[in-house]
Amino acid sequence: MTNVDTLIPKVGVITDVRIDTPDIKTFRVVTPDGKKAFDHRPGQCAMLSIPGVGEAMFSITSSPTNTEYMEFSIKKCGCVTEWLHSAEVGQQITIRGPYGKPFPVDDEFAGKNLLFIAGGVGLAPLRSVINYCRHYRDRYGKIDIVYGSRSKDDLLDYKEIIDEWATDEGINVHLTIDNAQEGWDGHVGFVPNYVKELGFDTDKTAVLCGPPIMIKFTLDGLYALGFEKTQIYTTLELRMKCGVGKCGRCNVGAKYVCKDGPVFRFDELNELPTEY
Amino acid sequence: MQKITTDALVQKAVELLNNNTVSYVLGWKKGEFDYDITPYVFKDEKTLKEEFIYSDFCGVNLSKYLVAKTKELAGKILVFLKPCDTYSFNQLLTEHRFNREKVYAIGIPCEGMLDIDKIKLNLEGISSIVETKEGVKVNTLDDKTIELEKQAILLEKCKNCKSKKHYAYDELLGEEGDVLDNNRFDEVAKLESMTAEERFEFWQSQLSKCIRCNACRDACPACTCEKCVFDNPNSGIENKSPANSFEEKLFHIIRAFHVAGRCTDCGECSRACPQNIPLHLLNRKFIKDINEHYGEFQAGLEVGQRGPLVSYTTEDVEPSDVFNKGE
Amino acid sequence: MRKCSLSAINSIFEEIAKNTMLFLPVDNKDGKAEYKKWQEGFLLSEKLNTVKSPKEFLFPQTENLMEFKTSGKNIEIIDTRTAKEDFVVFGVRACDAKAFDILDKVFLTEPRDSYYASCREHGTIITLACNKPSETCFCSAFGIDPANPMGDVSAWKTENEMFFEANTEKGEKFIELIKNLTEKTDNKEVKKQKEKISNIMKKLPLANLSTEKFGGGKTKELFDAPEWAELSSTCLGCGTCTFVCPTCQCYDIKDFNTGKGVIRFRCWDSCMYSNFTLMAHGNNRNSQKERFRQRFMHKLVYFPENNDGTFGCVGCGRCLSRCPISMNIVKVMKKLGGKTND
Amino acid sequence: MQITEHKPLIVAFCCNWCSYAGADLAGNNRLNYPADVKIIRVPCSCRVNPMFVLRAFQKGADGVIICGCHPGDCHYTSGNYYARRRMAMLFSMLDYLGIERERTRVEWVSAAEGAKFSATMNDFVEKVTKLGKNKRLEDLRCKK
Repeated sequence: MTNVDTLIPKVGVITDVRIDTPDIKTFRVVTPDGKKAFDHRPGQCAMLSIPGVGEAMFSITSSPTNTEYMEFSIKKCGCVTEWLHSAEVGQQITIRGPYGKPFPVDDEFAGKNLLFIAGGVGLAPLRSVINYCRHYRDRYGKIDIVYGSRSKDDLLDYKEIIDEWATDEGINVHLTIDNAQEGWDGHVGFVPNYVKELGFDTDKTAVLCGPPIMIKFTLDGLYALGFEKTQIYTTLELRMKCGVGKCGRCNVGAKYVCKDGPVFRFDELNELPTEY
Repeated sequence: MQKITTDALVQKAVELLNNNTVSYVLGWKKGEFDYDITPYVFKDEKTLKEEFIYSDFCGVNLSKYLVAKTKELAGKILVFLKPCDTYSFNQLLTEHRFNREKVYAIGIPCEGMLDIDKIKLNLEGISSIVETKEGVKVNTLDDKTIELEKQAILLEKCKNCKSKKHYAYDELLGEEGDVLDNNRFDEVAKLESMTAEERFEFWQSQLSKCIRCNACRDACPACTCEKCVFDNPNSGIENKSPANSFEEKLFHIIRAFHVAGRCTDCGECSRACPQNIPLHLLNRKFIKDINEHYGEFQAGLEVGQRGPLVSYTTEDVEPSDVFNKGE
Repeated sequence: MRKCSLSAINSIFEEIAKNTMLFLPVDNKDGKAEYKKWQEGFLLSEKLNTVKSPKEFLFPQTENLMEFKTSGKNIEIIDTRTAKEDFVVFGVRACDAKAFDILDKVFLTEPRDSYYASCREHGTIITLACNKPSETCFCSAFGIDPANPMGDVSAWKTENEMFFEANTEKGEKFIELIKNLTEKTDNKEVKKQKEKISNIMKKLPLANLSTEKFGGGKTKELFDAPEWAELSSTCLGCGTCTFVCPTCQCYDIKDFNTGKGVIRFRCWDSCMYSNFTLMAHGNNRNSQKERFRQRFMHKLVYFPENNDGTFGCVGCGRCLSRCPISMNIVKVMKKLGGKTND
Repeated sequence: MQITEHKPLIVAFCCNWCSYAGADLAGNNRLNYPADVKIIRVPCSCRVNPMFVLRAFQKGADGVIICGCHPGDCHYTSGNYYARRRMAMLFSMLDYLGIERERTRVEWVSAAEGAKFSATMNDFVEKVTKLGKNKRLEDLRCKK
């Protein structure tokens, strides 16, 4: 049989491992002949697996405009991620995708001022969008990025943020860490409070990603600032096995996160039961 | 022995609810038909009076629910225990699985519970089942009446009832029964007397029916681990399917082994099995072996018993000798 | 329409089995019906239905997807899919035939599941009308008529004869195959039989089960209903209902290390299991109440919402007779559906 | 058809303190035992979970033998007493399921009994060889 099946992956090779934080590494993956495994849109995910260990869904951190390779920022927290963290350059894994609905970068985001708010490893899925927007800079208005983590060492992509994002024209980067620490002269405090302090205008489309508790309080903050539900997007994560809405576990109400998500607008989420 | 009525149990439960001795009643609730009875936690007099039932189809052992319910619910729980349920009750207490203070146990007599599968064996379309002195009268949808003798339609676990005596209760309703002479090990002995070949064939055909639904484990009052080894991805044997005959055997051997010395032989595993695998014959094999080699032992006779597989004597039989008895 | 006498049915089985694998319900040692591969001497079971549903012909409980060979840092992916053999399943009831349509909606929508699709392609389904629906039957609530089963060929059994009618191209082929063993006939006898069946249907205790309160768009009303807590309060969390269900299709994908390679297989999974949605950092359905609710909301609300109102239940009654504690979809529907009637 | 003698695979769980040392001694004294015996060292015979035995069969073992200190000599005082009961129960159960009883064995071998270790293994391998391949407790997926 020559027909393809989405469950059958391709071989991927880890060509670079970057240590971002004590528990997050960024892996660069290409096919064995050095190409990008498949095209994707910002916010989409891929299934990575190690035979005998397991398969798991990860958001693709690199921008679609990067045509050479894909990157995945992965936090160590389970079997698959632990194994990946011990992997070396040259290690082969399997990869299939892309899965999910991307961020509406070409329609709803077009021409808008954008506000990205991320906490911890929550920056991983947003990095893809941010870099996409930077690539097509003229299609978007002002961009604000609020990013926070536990400490300076836990900030993901710190170098890229400081050297590239912060130096771009029309992009404001606001970094914060939870507790004061030596060698840090930036803002100290939790992301939700920082967002309130910064007090953004409501002429923006906001994109949120981070731990549930951060999302909850940041949302309250944004509502207080006058943001509407239709202006705010987030991306969800649940246990997935197939990636195509058939294995039946990642649904929230009648929506499957793998197929109808992971990107949701808050007015859509509001219609769903709170089972995520 | 006089049969205890649903009304008598409801009356008692209502009385204890109303005088605040208990806040909840763990019992059995009527179903759609006469036989599909569900365990249920009653909270008020009205539901008790309308929906509580104690009939020949109350085979479910309620003891295991106490583990979850005593944690979940704030007040004291009244539980109705049939004689064989009291063994499980004690065994759970031995293993410190629930707080005795939170439970008010009432022992109730049991005349042996019926197996709807056996009733349905030769007839389909039941409109009602009426208990009679000798057994049941089944009325069918096509307006026939069929009488069945009790002995033929008893649950597997009740066919060889070990005891009508209660070993734990705060209060007893009805008359106390006795420990019964039984021949529950006959089937095990019969299997033992077969050749290895025959035994293999027997178990291969039985276990191949397994659909790995875990009902045997989940219904078992001895299986109360917070995280079962079969659900633990790090155990190396977490496997959700009976992928082949090895997986079937592995699951059932380990399941039985994990409750060996703690199994009270309540028979819930076989009752719960949707595929009618005689799982109790695995558990009984362990009980029989324990009795023969380490002295008679009945789990759940009293709280605090030390199980035979967590103790030893220096004179124990050698593993090579367990095979050689009587041959 | 064609017919044959009941005494000739075995020669029909023989004829089919000559060409393809034939599966049909036969009585097993426990006195229950079970699908088995036909061989000389096997008789079609008289029972209403099998304990396990025929979904395993299209969606086996365990199915190898692929294999991996690893050496050093390298991985080789081996596509182990092979061409399936043709097979015939005889005696599928109307409810189970409808369940195949429901499975189709899941597995055959894009991206198509090639494993399922290839089983579906190679299987011919011969349905058989239910002459004696039972008290646990409630297929009519989901618009299924046990007197008019679908599938590739529909069959009816009367006292002395068996009637066949093709519904699809595959069915025509089947009729062609047994042409010499059957004769042409009109549908008079079948009509009579259908009437008999519908008379029984009207008298069934669950004949009036209502689906009115369920369907797409009912999430908000039903999700937070207080009844879920008491309905699920004694659920054991086993997988019996899901595994005997003809429409439950959730699966898990797992790896098995053989020591010489890795087999990736999929197997039935159950939303009732505590580890169904367990992730490294938590579980979004933490208690049995949530898992229980998921199963029934999926069948009664989510599935119809995504599939033009088709319910994810066919009323076969298997969960009614197999649940160790007799909790089932009928009790759920009555409890939740009756709520607003009070 | 040429009949080649079946070479069985034997898994021996040996306790660290007695039997493993016994095996060592057998080696030092150049006492032979078949190379088909694969030794897995465990801290005590009671470390052997019934699952280990079954997993050994799954992964292709034709026989499983558990060796520990003589009763009374356990490094941890009583480990082997527990193992004795457990393995007696497990092996009896395997026998009950129709698995040939000669495929499983428990033997007490002290650190000084190199000769006994070698003799035991020779005897065990011989018996298992006679039985042929393990068919009743095999996992075909592992045999490809």
